[in-house]
Amino acid sequence: MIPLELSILLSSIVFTVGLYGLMTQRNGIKLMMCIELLLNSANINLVAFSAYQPNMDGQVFALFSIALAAAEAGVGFAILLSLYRLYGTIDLDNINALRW
Amino acid sequence: MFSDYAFLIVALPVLAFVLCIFFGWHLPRGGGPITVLATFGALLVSLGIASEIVPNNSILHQSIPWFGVFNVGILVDPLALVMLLMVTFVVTLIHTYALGYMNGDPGAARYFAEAGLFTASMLGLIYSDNLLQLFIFWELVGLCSYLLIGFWYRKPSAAAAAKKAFLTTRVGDVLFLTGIVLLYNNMANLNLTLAPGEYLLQFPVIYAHLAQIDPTQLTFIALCLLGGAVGKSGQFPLHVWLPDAMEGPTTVSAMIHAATMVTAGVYLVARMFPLFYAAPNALTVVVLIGAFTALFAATMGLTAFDIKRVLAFSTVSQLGFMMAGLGAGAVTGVFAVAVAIFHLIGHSFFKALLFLDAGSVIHAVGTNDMREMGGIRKYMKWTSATMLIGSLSLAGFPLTTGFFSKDEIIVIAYEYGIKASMIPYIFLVLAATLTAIYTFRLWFLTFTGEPRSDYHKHESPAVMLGPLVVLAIFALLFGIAAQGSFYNYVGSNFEHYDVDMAVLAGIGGHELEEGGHGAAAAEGEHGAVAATEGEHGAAAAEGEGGEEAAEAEEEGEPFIIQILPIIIALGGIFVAGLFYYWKKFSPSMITGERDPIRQMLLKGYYQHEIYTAWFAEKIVYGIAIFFNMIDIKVVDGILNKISDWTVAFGGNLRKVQTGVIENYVTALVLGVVVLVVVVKLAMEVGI
Amino acid sequence: MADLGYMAPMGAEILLSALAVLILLIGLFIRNSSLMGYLSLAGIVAALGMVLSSITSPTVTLLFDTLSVDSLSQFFKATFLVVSLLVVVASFSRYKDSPGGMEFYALLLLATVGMMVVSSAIDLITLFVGFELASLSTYALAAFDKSRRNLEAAMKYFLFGSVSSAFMLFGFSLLYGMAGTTSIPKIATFAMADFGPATLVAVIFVIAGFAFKMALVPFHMWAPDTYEGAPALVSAMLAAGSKKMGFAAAFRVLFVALLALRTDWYIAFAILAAVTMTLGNVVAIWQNNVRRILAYSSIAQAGYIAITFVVVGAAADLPNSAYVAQTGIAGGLLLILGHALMKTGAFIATAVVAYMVLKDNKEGKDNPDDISNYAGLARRAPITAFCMLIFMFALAGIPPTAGYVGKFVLFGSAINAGLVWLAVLAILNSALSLYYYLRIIGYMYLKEPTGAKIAEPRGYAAALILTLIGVVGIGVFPQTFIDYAMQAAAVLLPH
Amino acid sequence: MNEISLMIAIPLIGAIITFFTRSRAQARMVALIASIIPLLISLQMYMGFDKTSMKMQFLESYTWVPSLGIKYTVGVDGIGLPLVVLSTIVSVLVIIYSWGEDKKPNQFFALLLLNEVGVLGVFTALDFFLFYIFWEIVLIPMFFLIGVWGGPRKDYAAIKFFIYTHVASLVMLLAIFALYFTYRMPDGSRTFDMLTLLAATADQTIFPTSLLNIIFAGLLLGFLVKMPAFPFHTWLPDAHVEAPTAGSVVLAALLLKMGGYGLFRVILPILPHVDKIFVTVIAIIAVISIIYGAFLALAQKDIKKLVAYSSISHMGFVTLGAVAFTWMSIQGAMFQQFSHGIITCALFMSAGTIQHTVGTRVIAELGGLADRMPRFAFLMLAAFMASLGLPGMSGFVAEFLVLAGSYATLPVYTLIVIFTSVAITAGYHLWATQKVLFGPILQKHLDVHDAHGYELFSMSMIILLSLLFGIRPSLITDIMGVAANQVMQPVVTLAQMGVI
Repeated sequence: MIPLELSILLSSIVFTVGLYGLMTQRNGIKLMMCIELLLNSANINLVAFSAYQPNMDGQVFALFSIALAAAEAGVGFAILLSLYRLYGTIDLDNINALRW
Repeated sequence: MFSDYAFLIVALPVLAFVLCIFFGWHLPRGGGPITVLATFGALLVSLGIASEIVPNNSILHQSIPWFGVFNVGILVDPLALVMLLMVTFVVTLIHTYALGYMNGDPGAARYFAEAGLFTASMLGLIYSDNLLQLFIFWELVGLCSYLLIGFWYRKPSAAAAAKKAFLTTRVGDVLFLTGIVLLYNNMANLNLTLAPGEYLLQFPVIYAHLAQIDPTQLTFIALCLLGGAVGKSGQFPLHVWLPDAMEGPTTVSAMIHAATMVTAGVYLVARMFPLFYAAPNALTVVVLIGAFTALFAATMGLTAFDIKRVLAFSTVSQLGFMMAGLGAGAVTGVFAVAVAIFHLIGHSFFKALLFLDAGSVIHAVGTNDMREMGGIRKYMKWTSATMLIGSLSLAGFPLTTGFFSKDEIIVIAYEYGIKASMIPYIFLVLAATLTAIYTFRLWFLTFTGEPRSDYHKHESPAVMLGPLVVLAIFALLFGIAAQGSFYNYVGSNFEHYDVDMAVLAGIGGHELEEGGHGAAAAEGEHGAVAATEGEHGAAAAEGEGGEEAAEAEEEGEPFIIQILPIIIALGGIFVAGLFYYWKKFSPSMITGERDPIRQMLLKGYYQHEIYTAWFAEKIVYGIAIFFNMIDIKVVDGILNKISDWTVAFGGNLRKVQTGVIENYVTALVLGVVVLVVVVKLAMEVGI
Repeated sequence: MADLGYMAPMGAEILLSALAVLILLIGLFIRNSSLMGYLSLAGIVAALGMVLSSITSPTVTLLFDTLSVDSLSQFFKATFLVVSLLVVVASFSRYKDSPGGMEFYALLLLATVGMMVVSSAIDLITLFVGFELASLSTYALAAFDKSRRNLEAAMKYFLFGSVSSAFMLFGFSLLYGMAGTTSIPKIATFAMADFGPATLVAVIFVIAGFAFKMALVPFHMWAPDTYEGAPALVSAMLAAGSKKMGFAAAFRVLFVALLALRTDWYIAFAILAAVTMTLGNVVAIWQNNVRRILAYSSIAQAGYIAITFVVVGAAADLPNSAYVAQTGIAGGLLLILGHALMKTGAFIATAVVAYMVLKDNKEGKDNPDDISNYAGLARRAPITAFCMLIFMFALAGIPPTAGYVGKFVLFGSAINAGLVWLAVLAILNSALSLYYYLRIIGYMYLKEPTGAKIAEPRGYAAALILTLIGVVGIGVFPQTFIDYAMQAAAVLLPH
Repeated sequence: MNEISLMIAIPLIGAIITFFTRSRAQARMVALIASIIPLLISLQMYMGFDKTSMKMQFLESYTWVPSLGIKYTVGVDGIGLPLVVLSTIVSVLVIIYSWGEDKKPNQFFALLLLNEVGVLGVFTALDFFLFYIFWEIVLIPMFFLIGVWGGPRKDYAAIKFFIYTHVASLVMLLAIFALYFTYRMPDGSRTFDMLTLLAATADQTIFPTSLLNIIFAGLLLGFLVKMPAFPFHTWLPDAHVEAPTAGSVVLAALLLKMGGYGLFRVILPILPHVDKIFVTVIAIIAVISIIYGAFLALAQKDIKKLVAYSSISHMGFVTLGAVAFTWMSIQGAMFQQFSHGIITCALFMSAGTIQHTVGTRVIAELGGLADRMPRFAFLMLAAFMASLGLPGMSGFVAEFLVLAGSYATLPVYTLIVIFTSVAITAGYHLWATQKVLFGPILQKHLDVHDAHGYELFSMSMIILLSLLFGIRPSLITDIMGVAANQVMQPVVTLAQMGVI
């Protein structure tokens, strides 16, 4: 089967991509996607590890986190939508009334 | 029975103070009569005590514990007794005079209250039985002088003079306090086992254990105490306050100069004479300071035109005589105390007289400036007559009190000269000459010649003249009447204590003069012998010892030395006459307006410039300002800087919070990375 | 049907979740938010009752050893319940007649449940689930009033939160990979040193996840903005509740699961604590927005509480490690409890002021939380001002208050653990913090009022007074609370 | 609940009641009553006090937080009692003096009472935890007294006062922790009991000198800042200048004494067991404070600031006497605490009266007040004389005892102090009085009236007290003598006293 290293490598790459996106992008949607990347990289890990473990905890955990990720996305988009209603944009750089 | 009421001597005037301060406003003459009566009562009690302790040649000593290791007590020995009598007597007269003098002054009540307190403090000072108590009253005297000199507080000059008096004497008091602290600690280090009722700072205890204290320490102590005395008795260099003290009412000047305040310093030295005697070199300092002051002040007396200032300088000068006399004790032993105190008392009579006279002149003329007086004799017979007596006495005219007392001081100064150095003697002789001159300069300027301004020409009321007459009598006759017995009585003062002057002389390094009174040894023996024989014998023996002493001394000096004082006095008066009576010469012949010496004398040796303008206002105040600057700039400044930095730091730091989400995420990531790295490193180095 | 009696220990959570659903259902028909309010109040009180009744009961684990009901969990649950109780009471005034009332209460309850679950989770999965439950509902709450500020706050909170939970999840996944199990106690039994750097990464990632909730620098960036922007009561919930949830989780994971990796995390926390408390206080000095000040102050407080980790880490090398660690944790718990109360109170007070400013009908032109609005509060709203005064002093650690007791025990244990430098730093910081607390007090008491006296809404006043009683009560009679805290701390120590 | 607890509780209750009173009349009346009762209690304690024993008296002790070894233990001995009496006296007088306060009187008097509570607590608490709580509580009323009723820069002054002293007390708290965690009772438990911990410091095996030095330094800082001693004094002038008269009085008369009390209660028992260098350091600090304070007083333009700095100078005597560590000097230092507590009241009251009758405190703008306000002038003069150490008033006794006692162990320092400070002290006092009271009355002050009756009353009371204790020092020196002995001996714990 696939060696563990590879999957870890994959997950780390995905994670890094996500982070990079988060640090560079300003569009709300893109940010949401980046977050999904992060979560999924973790899921990859879980699943991969659990393949090397006697128990199924990893998969279970992955399932939970996927479900939660969905919920999270829901909430996130809700907020984004109402933001859009008020500001007419989802470019988050312009939304910085709260600072300092 | 009087002895049991000794406390009244202080209590009565204090009572007067309380009554006057609270009710004086509603009483006639500001409640002055109360103070007079109180003082008179004190006089009576003193007389009563005298009648008890003099015959059986005992002393009165009462003491109760105060707090901790200190006590309050009353000690009336010959020294204290004569002082008590003098003060109560003179002050009574002065207060009586004040009844007239202060009549109608809105602050009369305040005056008599403070005067009462003043009297009380002085009396308390005199018969304290321990140094601490003495110091307390000493300070109270200072306070009262402050209040009285500043009596007319609306006058800025008066307020300033009061402050100056207090501060200058305070400088002396610092030394005095140091002396007490030193003495106390030295006594404490002896680990004495004190009998009940005995306390470390009691005079008897001090006398008894002087011999055990390290001589160098003794010298320090003596010098410190001397410092106090110098301050109070207006000796150089702390005499500056005394002339300014004229700002107060004349009666106050009379009290301060004659009876109550300035004598305190001399009294202190006399009281602690055994200590000075045992302390090497201390007495030398005393005699030098005294002699120098005597001359120094006399020179200033020559030029002043303010009648009271002249008298003030003469006071300083006369106090110098007393100090010198005490200092001469280095060779003459206890006898010097008697001599000095005798001059003190004589001086208090004629100086009080002179001031009161001056007062009544000012009262009439309305100015202090002699240049505006002249010819007053015609209008104020009594005043001028009594003033003449006073002046004669001050100038040391033969057979007046002043003659006997001052002459004796000059004589022992001469003896001192034989043994040690002639400087004091020379100074004193010169001073005496000048004294005669300026005294009669004053008298002539004031009472003879033609009026130099138009003043109200009326004699003072009887209530003021009465005291003058009484004082005049004493100024004239006291000396001739009292001298011998006085010397014996006061000279025997320290025989009442467990102190051997011979031993102290050994410590002090004074070679015992053979025979005579020189070394106290002779008298000491007499006293010792006498003590064994009953009281009567004692008195006799002493008397004899005294006479013997007196004769010994008469033989002591060459004829010229003996008659010198007479010559001085007469010569001085004559010179003054030449200038100011017959007008044969005028001062302008000797000196011109811009003669530096004259200027210097007029300026009083630029003391004001040096003490006040330079030292007080430049140096001391300068330091204060400097410290203030330090406090604001450095001590507090550092604090404020720190807080400023913190705030500024925060101000910059908050900018990190940009409000832009990407930056937040970046920060997060950075945080993680930094943590990983730092922790890794930390684990590598192994924290 | 199967006997569910074994679920009794989790009764509180079940009750509340049921209640939340119920409220939503009822809400479809009856749009009366005060009714919801009373319902949830009743529910919370009941739940609180259950929790307190079992606060000293022995440890029970259930649901296949994924949840543990022990004195630690109960302590935290009590704290959370008290907070939401206060918030609910306060929201009587806030959401009296707003249509969306029931969602507010429902979300509030769910958030509470989430926190409670976290506090008793002994399995990474349950922990993560609870964590997310709490987060999600608070995301929604933060946006609740849908004003611009709300939404911005919520957005930042949401993004930052998801990122850090992603970090946490990633960390968890690594832990699972190394230990082969998600059960916290079991993880402890595996030696993990041999995975080298991965271990450190895992630990730091996990910490990052928790630190986000605890708002430790630099994971705090969201906190000021969110506390300032979200509705006041929600900010109270966040500062007092979900922040503490972070600690609950961290305590479990670090002290139980990763104690072996002590060296990895306690250095990290030493740095975090020092930086956090300093930055929080220094920056707070500059703020003019009271809620922002409170935000930074609670960041600083988080820094103090974080000392607990350092103490426990450092203690292990000491002879009397158990005692030191226990007092350390107990101190942390006390400060958590105290801070929860103080902050809730403080934020409720800001809510009152906001209400007041609204009444001044300035059309919300100026920012209601601006410190200038607090001028003369002592005259305009005496109760609020007085309570705020006490909270400020409590936050500054002036005796005799909850804040003082907490700091007292915690800093004491720090000294005891030989962390003098940290204690000194903490103490200097709390001195520094005085500056901005006094500033607020100064505005309330030393300045002249700008408007008329107002009638303080009952709900707010009630909540404030309750909080006040709590804060002072703990200060004056600390004994019982200390006992509970010590007991709770004992749970975490290896037996 | 015996005397002490009552004495602490009554002002507290009084404060609460006062706070809710509606009118000034009610407020001040309640306050007066609530402060007079403690006065009576304290006097009755003074009467009932066994002047010969070193035991803690009127002791009461309840367990409070057993798990931390915290107890509510209060009691007085010769160290505490005089200060307790002082506090109650001053509190009453200050309330009488402020009789005319018309700005938020209810809060004002409530705060004064609260202050009394804290101070009394500090002087009687025998448990470090309790001690610290009272120590901190005192800050709060003073903060408000300055902040609400203060002068133009009140905010700055109040915050500076609070933070500065708070930092110091926090450092002290750390030191207390160190004591607490280092010492274990025989049964292994820990305790905050003051005497027990202090007694333990004598044990080298428990407290090695190296550790004890640090602890000592911490405690010392806490107390020196409160004293205040150079260079930690800068909070004082600001606080005084801005504070209302009553605030200044309480601050100078009572709060500073907390520092001195700390010296006697905590510092001196440890002093023999730490490095001798500390003695030198403290002595130097004391000497500098005395001289520096005196000079600064001389430099001030504002009479209240002058008085403030004079406090620094006078409190220096306390430090000096304490560190000289001879029976007499310690006794003197204690007496100085008491005497300065009394006298400084009159000084600040004078400054306050000038402030609100004439309207300025700048010495240069004052003059000839004696002309318009003779009674006040008399009292003010008396107060200043007392303050410059005039014999016959309490100040002199104290300073003499300190100097005479200190010379034995610290001759050089003592001489320095005598030579520099005594004259300067007299200098600024006289200078101030002369400028303010004497000379011609200034035109702009022609219409000033004499001070109010209540002000004159409280001032004259103070003068009388100062005279009383100047003439009969034995009233309290007996107690202090015993206390001084007690301070110089190893600490006796309550258990060893057999009172618990």
